[in-house]
Amino acid sequence: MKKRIWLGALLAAVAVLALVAAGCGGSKKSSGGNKGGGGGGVTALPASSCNAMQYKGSGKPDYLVASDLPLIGGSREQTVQMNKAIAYVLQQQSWKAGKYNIAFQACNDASAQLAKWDPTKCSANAHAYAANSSLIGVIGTFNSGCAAIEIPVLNQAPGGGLQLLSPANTYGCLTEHCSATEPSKYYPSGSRNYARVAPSDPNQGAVDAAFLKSKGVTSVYILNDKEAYGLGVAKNFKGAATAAGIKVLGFDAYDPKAPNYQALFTKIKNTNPASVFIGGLIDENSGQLINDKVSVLGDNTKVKLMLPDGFTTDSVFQRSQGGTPKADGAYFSVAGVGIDQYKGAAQTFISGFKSQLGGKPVDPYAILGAQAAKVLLDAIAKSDGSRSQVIANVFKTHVSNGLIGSFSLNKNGDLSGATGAALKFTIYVGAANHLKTILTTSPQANLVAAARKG
Amino acid sequence: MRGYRQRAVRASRLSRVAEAWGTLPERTRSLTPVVIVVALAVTYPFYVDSVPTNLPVIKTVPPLHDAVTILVFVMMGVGLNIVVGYAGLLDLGYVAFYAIGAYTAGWLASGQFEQVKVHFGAVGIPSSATGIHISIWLVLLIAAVVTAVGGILIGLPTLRLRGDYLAIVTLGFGEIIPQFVRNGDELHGFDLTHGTFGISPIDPPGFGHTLNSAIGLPVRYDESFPPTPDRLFFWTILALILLTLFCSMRLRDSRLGRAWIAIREDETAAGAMGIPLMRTKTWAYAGGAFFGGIAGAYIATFNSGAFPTQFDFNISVFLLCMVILGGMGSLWGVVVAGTILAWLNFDGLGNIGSWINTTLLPSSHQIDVPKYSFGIYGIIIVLMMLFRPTGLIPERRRKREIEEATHGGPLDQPLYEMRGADEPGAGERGEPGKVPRG
Amino acid sequence: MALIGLTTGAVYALVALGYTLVYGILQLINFAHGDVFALSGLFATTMIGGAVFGLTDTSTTLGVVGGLTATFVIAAVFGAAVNSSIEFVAYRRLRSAPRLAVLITAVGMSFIVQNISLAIYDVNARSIPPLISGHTVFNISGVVYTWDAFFVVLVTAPVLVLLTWLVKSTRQGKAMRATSQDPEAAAIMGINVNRTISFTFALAGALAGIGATLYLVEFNIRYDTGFTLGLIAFTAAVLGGIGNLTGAVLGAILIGMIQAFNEGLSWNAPGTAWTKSIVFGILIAILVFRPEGLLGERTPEGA
Amino acid sequence: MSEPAPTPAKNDDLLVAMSVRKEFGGLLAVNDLDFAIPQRAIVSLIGPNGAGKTTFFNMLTGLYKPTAGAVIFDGHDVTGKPPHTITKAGIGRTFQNIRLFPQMTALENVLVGMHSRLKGGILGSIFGTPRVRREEREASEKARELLSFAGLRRVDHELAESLSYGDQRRLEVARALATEPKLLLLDEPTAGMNPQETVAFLDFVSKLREQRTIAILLIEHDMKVVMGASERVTVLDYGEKIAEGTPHEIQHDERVIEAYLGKAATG
Repeated sequence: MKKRIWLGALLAAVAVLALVAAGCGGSKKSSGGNKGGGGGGVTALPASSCNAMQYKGSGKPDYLVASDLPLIGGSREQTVQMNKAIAYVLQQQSWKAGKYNIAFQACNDASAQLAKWDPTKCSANAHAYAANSSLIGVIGTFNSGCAAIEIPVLNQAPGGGLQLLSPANTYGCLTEHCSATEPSKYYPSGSRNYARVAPSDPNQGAVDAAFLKSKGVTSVYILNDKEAYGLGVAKNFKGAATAAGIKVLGFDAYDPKAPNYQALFTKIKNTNPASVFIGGLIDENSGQLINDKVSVLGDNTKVKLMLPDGFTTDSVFQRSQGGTPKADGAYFSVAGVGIDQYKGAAQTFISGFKSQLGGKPVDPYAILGAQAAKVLLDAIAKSDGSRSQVIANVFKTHVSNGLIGSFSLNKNGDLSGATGAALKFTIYVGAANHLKTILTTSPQANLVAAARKG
Repeated sequence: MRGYRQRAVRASRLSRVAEAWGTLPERTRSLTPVVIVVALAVTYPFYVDSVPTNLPVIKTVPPLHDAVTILVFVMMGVGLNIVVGYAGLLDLGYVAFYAIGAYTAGWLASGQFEQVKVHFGAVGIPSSATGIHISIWLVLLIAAVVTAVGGILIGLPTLRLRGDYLAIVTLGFGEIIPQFVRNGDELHGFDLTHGTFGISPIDPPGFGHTLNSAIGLPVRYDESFPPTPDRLFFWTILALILLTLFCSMRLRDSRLGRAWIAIREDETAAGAMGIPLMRTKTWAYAGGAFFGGIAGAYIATFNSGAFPTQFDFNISVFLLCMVILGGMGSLWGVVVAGTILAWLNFDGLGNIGSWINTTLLPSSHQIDVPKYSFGIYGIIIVLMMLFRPTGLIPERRRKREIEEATHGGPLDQPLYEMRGADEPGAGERGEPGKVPRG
Repeated sequence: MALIGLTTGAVYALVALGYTLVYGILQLINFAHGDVFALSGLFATTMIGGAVFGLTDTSTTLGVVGGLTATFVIAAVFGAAVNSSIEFVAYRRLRSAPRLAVLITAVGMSFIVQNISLAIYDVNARSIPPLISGHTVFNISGVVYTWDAFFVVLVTAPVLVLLTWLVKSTRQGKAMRATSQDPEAAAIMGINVNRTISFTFALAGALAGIGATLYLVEFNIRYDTGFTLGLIAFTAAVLGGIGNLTGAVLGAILIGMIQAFNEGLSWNAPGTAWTKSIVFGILIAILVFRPEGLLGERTPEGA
Repeated sequence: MSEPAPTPAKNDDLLVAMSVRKEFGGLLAVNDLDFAIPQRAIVSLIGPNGAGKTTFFNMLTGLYKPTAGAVIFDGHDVTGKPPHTITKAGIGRTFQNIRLFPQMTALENVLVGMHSRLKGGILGSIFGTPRVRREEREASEKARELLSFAGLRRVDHELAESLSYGDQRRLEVARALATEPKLLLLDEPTAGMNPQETVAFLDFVSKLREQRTIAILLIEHDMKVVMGASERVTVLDYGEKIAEGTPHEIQHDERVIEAYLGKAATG
């Protein structure tokens, strides 16, 4: 008897569910696409990954542009600013690219479990982008590893592929020839759909090597975290360092989850290096790593420590942020120039954009995000509204006096012929728990070539 | 008054319906809800987009893409239920099976091994592409078999161990395999797993041109646009789940299933009744691994990639939580609990969290609810163990057992006997499985 | 290299003892133990850092000694309180439940404690200023041993001696041993079994608190540090023969050495990326081939 | 015991244990015991608590490995074989403290006992091949017969743990019989039974003896049961055989009386 009641209850529940579903189906027309909030003409991306659609222009949007950035974890401050910068650019253009009305949706590729970008999220997002016919271009990703997953999916997207335009990826092999399969495996259709407005890591490797050389360093021990970015930049640095005449004493991986690295650095100590280079991220146990480096090898003036842009933020000195004050004296590099050194269009942008941030200082990445948005919107404006034409136009980009200076995008989708901030790097030194600018420089062509070879 | 009359009429109608329902044959009655649920599930892709996004608390139902992931995890929960629920073997490293399945798909259906060029039934892959490209349908089967063999290999040395030691050993495997995957890019210079990059892209499923022109099946899932490829992926996983449930049910009611449950109930007695313990337990491992392997391979082709970060210990616990919440050994319980938990994990906590933040909390004190997802699962596990160890939908026998317990059942025996035998000296000194108590 | 191993091993020993004590008395692998360790450690960073004692590397010796001692005591009390609360809230109600249920509960508690750490201290790793000087204790032909590393061993050793004495010679220790042998008989003999078990958990928690503070001298801690560390310590406990105090210490030092040699030697050692695999490989091999551990053959002593 | 059973063709004993010995650490539990069970006999093993009866039982059924000595069953050496092999060879058993599968039904308990006599494989079970289905149907039928033979009616779908104590004992025997044993080992089957239940149980044993070709080894405390049921009695004390003979002989053996009187007070 009891069983029958149960079954009846189940049946009733199912029936109610079905009614609700049917009812909602009926009400769809009247509520008029309540998915996106502002939109109407376009289909929004799923709410599980993406924030609500933004559109403040007149009429209904014709197309959708998305951003794909990690909105959870250590880089959140930067990525939130990037999204605001993109929306600000759209606002300035009245949510238009040429004759098209453009809506914007910010998507997240990080998960709480990993507290940084999550491969499954990247994959899921990419498939959602590919399947959404309103979507005409994506600004992202932030992390090169995530781009490596999304590019091939978008490359095969219906409509001749979907443009992914990154303001931050630096892993060289995404675009440049590295091996028989890289980068070709990212582009199964055979044509390109990925470009970036950030200089790739061979440039950074070259800058770092040249800088260490100028400091009189003769030998280096290189560590990496085995991730796309960390390993990539470490390899690039290795190539450039060798070419610059710095002896590479070792090239090792470190486990970001290891409790300590004392034994590792003891091993390194036996090679008696003049400097150490670490390809990794601040989130990956950097405090312990730097502590152990200093306690075993001595402070950073004695054995120099060179850290690429994965570490370049003031948090690296904060014990409560996973950093350590022992990073004092280390050298840091990052693409671009100090925020106070931007000129021209960028200066105007910064002063305008500041008002959106409620007093917070503008992050250089916001400028890169805005630049990417401008490039993509220009490409859309010149297109017939098809994905393939947007891609073609992106690869024809030539910007003069843009936010990051003047530049073109070459057939690989990389910056070329850049002047101004685009291909500049800044070197900082850790002093009294802050980053202090010591040099703004550009990479040397021969070292960049050597860096590419790894 | 009119309202009352109407209600009375409605009530009488309802009771008549119930009456009519009662006269239906038993088989029809027990099958009807299943049919309805399946029908609702099959048609899900058609109405999912019409569900409003402003429902209270949960906001909306999972979008199709998430629904596929949810079902894959439910499938793994059902697989784990064979090991933990039926046979009573606590496996804290089920994620290892998931990993083996995913990477088998990675190896057999991608350009990972650029040294070779093997094509067999793969759809839409240019014949010039290097690597191994085998039809995904075949890959699913191969992955299942490979994973089952993996389960046997892991099981053979370890299944002699006592329950809590077995748990630790499986946990060990669950930790070693992701590290192996992470570091497997330079095994004597050979790139087996492509390290932290993972293997990507992995070929999509599809039926090829022959079947397409013959009966209209899609050539390649990711090229069918519209309708979205997610629909095809959804129906496929639905079919796989139904198959898994069917197998799991048949196994439970078979000679082997009885042996599993007997081992769970009393291992010593089971052995004395002629059940070969090692072999039977190994089959439980193999069975659980089989479905874990399919699920792993399927999600790999769905995500078009296999990545080392997917195989955290957390996932093993998450799956275990499904089995516990649903009721160990209870198939339907695991399906229901699995669906709820997986939905919470991929969708629900985010939605509920934003609901909490917008309606309950001031903007100055927002909580990132998904961040604490595993704390929430931990609380679920502990609360269930303390207050409802039989789960939400207890297995028939377990439910009876709980009722007995409240009246003081005749046997004051634990639910599970974890030790090999509790008779004096059952595992004597020096024999595996017995550690001197100290 | 051996010295680094000794330092790491000493900390592992304190954690491993916590596992062994609890396992000895309840035959329960307290998965939450590692997380209690992490939470106590994070708590200790609050103690040492700005808010409470405000110790920095420029503090006076007296300040450092006083502050550290106080931190040790407070962290130990904190760890003891957390660990015995876990026992009280979860395990006590499951005294007569099957062991599988208790084990699963332990996994759940582990996640809960970990998320408490996460809620309070967020995802970033924390550390304390270098309070103990990094100067050299001795330097034998290039092998350097620094004070901070020595300090870890210096604290661990007396704690271990004290613990052994406590378990072997005190009334409470005898009650623990009796309970571990046969709880029912112990109860008949007038031993308050629940109190004894609580005491054991408190003792284990105190060890975790001390261990975590020591750990901070050398390493940093984040909310999930406890999980892997706990597993490593558990391996150590199993290696030595679980339930065996001396064995746990020996096993811990051995694991510390293996780890140091694997990571530090330049010959064909697999290196830091494989450490976890090696440790768990050992764990599996021991459980499969010699579940009684290295010292298991001896009559188990202690709790 | 009314009808004389037909004499078995073989004259040699069904089970022979030769100098079987078991040590736990330093403790000698069973000391070089020689023991034999003739075909179709009912034999009892008695002795004070801790005399090594159950230990000996556990060696016969493969739960323990003998430290030394050999066990020959039905012409095969089964020394140290795993329990399921021994069960398959034809030794069934019950346990001193009932060890049913509490959350399985009575019928399922008996079906588990049939495990080694069934063949249904994994694939056959999943696909429900006619052969497996027929086998399952026949097995259920046979299990029902066994249940009613053991005097358990209308309990097929009751959970084992919800049965009365006496019924649980019966079910345990039915389950053991399902393994189709040539030798049935009953470990204190009447422990905890009230006098009526004991009498009923004794009837059951004699019925068993009448209707099946089976030998029985009984461990008992209750002298009445031992003397009433068995043909031969062996007495153990401190792991050694101190007496062997007919019930009548044993009742008058001085060493037995001493062993019981000397220690019986405590246990």
